[in-house]
Amino acid sequence: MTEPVLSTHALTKRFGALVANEAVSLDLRPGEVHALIGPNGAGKSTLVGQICGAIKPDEGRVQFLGRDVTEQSTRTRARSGLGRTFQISALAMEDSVLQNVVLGAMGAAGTVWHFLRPAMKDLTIRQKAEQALERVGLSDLASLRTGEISHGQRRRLEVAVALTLSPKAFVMDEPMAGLGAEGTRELTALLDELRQEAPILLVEHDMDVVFSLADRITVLNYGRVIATGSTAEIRSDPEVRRAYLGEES
Amino acid sequence: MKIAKLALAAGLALVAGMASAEVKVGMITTLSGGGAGLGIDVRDGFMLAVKQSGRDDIKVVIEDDQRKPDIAVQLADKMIQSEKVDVLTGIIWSNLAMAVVPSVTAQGKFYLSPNAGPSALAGKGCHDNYFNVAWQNDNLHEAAGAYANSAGYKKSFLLAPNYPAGKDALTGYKRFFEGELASEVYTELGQTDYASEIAQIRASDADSVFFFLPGGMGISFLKQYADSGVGLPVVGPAFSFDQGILQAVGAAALGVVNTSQWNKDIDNPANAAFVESFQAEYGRLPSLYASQGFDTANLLISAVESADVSDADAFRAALEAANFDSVRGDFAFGPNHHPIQTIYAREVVEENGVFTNKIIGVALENHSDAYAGECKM
Amino acid sequence: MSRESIVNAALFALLIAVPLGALATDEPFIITLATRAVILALAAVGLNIALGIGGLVSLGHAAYFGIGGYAMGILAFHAQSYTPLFEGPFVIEGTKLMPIIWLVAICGGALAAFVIGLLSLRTTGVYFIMITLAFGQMFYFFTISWPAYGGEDGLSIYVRNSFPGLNTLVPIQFYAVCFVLLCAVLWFNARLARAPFGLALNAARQVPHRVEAIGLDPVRLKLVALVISGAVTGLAGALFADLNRFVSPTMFSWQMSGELMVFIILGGTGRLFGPVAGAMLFVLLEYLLGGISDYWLAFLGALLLLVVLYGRGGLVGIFAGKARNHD
Amino acid sequence: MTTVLLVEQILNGLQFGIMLFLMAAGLTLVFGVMGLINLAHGSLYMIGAFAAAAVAAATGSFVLALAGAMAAAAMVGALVEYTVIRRLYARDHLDQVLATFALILIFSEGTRWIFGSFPLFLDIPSALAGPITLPGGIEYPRYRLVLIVIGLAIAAGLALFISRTRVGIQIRAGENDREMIAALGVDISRLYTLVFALGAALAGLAGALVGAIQSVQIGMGEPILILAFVVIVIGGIGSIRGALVGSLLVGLTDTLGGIFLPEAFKLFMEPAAATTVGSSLASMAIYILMAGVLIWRPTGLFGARA
Repeated sequence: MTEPVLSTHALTKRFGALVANEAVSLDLRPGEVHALIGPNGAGKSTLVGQICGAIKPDEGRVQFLGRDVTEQSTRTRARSGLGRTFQISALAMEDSVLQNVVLGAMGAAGTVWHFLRPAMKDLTIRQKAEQALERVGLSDLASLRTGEISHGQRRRLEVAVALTLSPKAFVMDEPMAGLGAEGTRELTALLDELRQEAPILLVEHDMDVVFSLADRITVLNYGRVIATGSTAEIRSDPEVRRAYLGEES
Repeated sequence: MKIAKLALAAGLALVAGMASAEVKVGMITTLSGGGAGLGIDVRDGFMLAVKQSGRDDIKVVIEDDQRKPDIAVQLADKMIQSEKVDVLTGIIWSNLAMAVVPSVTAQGKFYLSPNAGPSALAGKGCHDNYFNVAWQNDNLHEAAGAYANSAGYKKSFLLAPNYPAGKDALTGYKRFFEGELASEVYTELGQTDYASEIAQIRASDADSVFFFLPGGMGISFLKQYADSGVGLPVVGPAFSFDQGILQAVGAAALGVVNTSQWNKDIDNPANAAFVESFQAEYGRLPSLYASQGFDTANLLISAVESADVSDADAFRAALEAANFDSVRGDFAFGPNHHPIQTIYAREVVEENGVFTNKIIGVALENHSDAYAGECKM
Repeated sequence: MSRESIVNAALFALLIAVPLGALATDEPFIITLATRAVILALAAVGLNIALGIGGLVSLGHAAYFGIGGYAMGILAFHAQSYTPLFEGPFVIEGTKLMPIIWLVAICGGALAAFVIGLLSLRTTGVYFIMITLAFGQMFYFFTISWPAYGGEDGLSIYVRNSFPGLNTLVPIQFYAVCFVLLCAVLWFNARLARAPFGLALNAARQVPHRVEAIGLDPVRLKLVALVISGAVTGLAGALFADLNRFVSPTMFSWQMSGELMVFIILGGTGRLFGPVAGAMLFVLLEYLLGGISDYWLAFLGALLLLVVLYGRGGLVGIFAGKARNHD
Repeated sequence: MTTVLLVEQILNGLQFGIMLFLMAAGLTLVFGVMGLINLAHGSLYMIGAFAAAAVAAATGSFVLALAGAMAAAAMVGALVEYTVIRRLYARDHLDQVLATFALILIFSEGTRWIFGSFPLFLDIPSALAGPITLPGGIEYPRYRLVLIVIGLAIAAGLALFISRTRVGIQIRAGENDREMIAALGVDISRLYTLVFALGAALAGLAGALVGAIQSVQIGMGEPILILAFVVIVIGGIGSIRGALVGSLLVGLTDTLGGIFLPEAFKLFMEPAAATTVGSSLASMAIYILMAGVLIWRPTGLFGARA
């Protein structure tokens, strides 16, 4: 078995009396899409927060690229190659589409402390940014204001920004949220390609997407992992059917 | 509106006549915000004198400094550069005077101070074009110290805001007071609650309280002090007992002794006429500030009568002569162009339901100031 | 050329034409007024770097303005009284040279902004507004009650400080100095907004968590913005003190901080020339309304209210239309 | 320093704090429910004091003066809410700060236009004048004791109002979730006007109560406004409990700092220098307190959100 790129070990997080995550362990292996599913309030977002460094766990560890990153900040994790997308698009809406990816590329290259040289004239950065746009098929919209493009296009822009980091792993929080059938199909195809570049930890509600993309699935309920396994195993898991799939579909 | 009208009245009446050597006066004073009452009084007193003189060769431009030093400086620049005034006057506050006066006099203009008299301008920083018609800042405090001696006080509790004029006040009082000091307390500028200081007064073994708290601070202190039942005799300079604010203090001020170079019952014809005509013109009793504005204008008029303002030396000599009937009686300038005058002790009384002051004695006779010796002009 | 560039060019032309016209018609006071507008604009441009790009609503910018003022006041005071500023193992003398005073003012403003920012940027939103206000008030009360440099009376400097090769006492020459500095800072501001730093700062205002997710520290970006902003406002403070030849604690008052914000809003938030237009309009109104009524501040208040409620783009917005995406 | 003096000073600090609370309560309510920073709150305090002085002069009754102050402030508050403030709820803090800054200018000059430039007279009712002797031989002004009692009663009343009444429940709901109260069928704009008027009435009452022992003048609201902001920021914006704790902290720090700091510096400095340093520091004390609290807890002592 290959070494996992990203793993959590018995992560526990409580908010007062509420246990948001209890002893959650999972791992992300090279080349795979690992889907994280569970009903609303199951603790998925809390888990993503802890993996990316926005939330500090009460107990347990996070490992990334063989190192313990539990104490590291979001920024350090990002710089070592953890690319994330947000459930609600986190883009600079006043800026252009290209500026958003340029920003990502600058962050990755660490060239932000320049005060006089125009950002858009740094060719290396710009090239990288344009490549990322190309990958998600947004090249034509580069000069538009982010606030003016469609929701589906913004979801892809989110992915493009994460791509500029040349990530070693993606953490995507509901990338399909709010997308129509067409948008979902396009983005699914994109993610399918991206897994070659870096494995994806995918939080998703859309079961069709999950079952078509995922190599493995982890099911969270009331903050605990109730099942982990291949899509086939999950489909047939009685506890999952009872606790989750039965209600949802 | 009112300023414009008044200026116009003064201007129009005067422009009509022959314009031999017109004197243009720039008045920078506080007409808006919290301290507007003082500036309005100075302006009204000044304009009354100009009007009574009937002269058509004195033109007055009035501007509001909002009690902000930078605005005052800007207005002074405007008056000198754009209005081309010959004489400036009107500033109420020492810090504004410090900002404006040195550069005005350095540019060869005359400045007549109707209120502020910071020590720097009376001593080392004196200037032959600067005339103070009110008092050097320490004067009334010195008189309060002298009065405290004569009243037999042996131990005083001193109270003033923590800013330069407050420190000067206590210095002035101590310069003349011969007794001991129970304590010197500096309060915050603009402080409105004096419970803590009053508690300290109560706990001390003082037999008298001297305080300098101008404007609203004094009103607050007196009301709270009267209510506290401490009851030690209080002395202070006239600023907290002026006609304008006395009604707001009310009975709490009754019987308090304060020092002033002017009061409406000073017995001389000029004063009687001033008090009567001021009431007739504006429908209120004149204040200390109004009297200072009135005197300032009359000093100016006396100089205009005997010299041409374009001849600076002659005009200066005419000002130095101070050949006018001051409402405060005898008035002369010392070597540093600050007044030599008598300062009275007044007591707050109630007359026909109106709170006002009555002279009870002389605190300092023909008093000059402590800085005259440092002045080299 | 966009409409905003045309408006900017018009404002720029006004800043050149008005003082030259005043010079031609021998109205030196107009030049003084213009100088005041330019200096206040400079201070507001400083605030706009933090507020416009970084979204930092600092209600304590009077602190940096005042520090610049006192840098000028203290240095010039020691120079004019021939007393050393510091005696010890080495002696520091006062100076009347503008470039040195500016340097001290810039460093003072930057240093204060660094310390205040380090502490204040732990908070956000209203708390940030209020903690910056608190720091401004600390300086205000400190200068009032500290007797060494005049306390509330402030410090008067009798002769304006000098700049090599110029006679700064001539209004138009001093104006030129201030104008050139304003242009330099505006140029810097324009470059900054397009530079990587400006792009990142702008994003840190809009989506701080995104900025963090690409490996940048939004707080550090904002801190640097505040330091630059404090430095510029400090420089403006030194010039303002030189214009008045006077410095006092009122430069530290919270109303001063409020006025700097008023300039930005009057002129138009997020516009390069917004603070310039705002300061020009404010000085003009102060001058015109002040002569009309004792109660002119009420009219100013009403006008300001109208601009905030209905004229969202401010003066520049009225003429230039909706803000355009920069670049 | 004697115990008597110390107790008296602590009472003074309490009384000052309680008055601050009356100001801070309204500010914090308005912020908590509507998310509005209202710099013009100090103007309502001033309006209360001026109204009280006018009513007292006309009727001679202090109780009527207080009622008049509350009514006038509440009315002006409701009017301003209706005409101006409600347009600001959806705006960012910057717009709110500026618009209410503009309101200060309008109110100050407007009041000066109506009442003139000189301070007005407002006195303590004779029944409450003079000092009273407390156990332990402490002489303390009766009126100030009454202020403490009134302030505490209002704090208690406010707590009851918010926890027990229908409107109070709506207010709490509004603090937590604006959409929820809309869903409950509450007329939000009426609720907002009511909350604003309530805050204004409290400020007006504070102005009248304090006006009796201070100077009723233009601009009297601004120093206390800044202090009230310090209070609610220390307490945590939106929290009534925080406002009470913050008020008392600020009141005590200000009163006791002014006395003890100069004394403390005298222990290791010469007296004149100690007085200077001590009183400089004392005037900055509450701001240092506030900065300290915020650095330690960035959303104040009882604050939930930024």
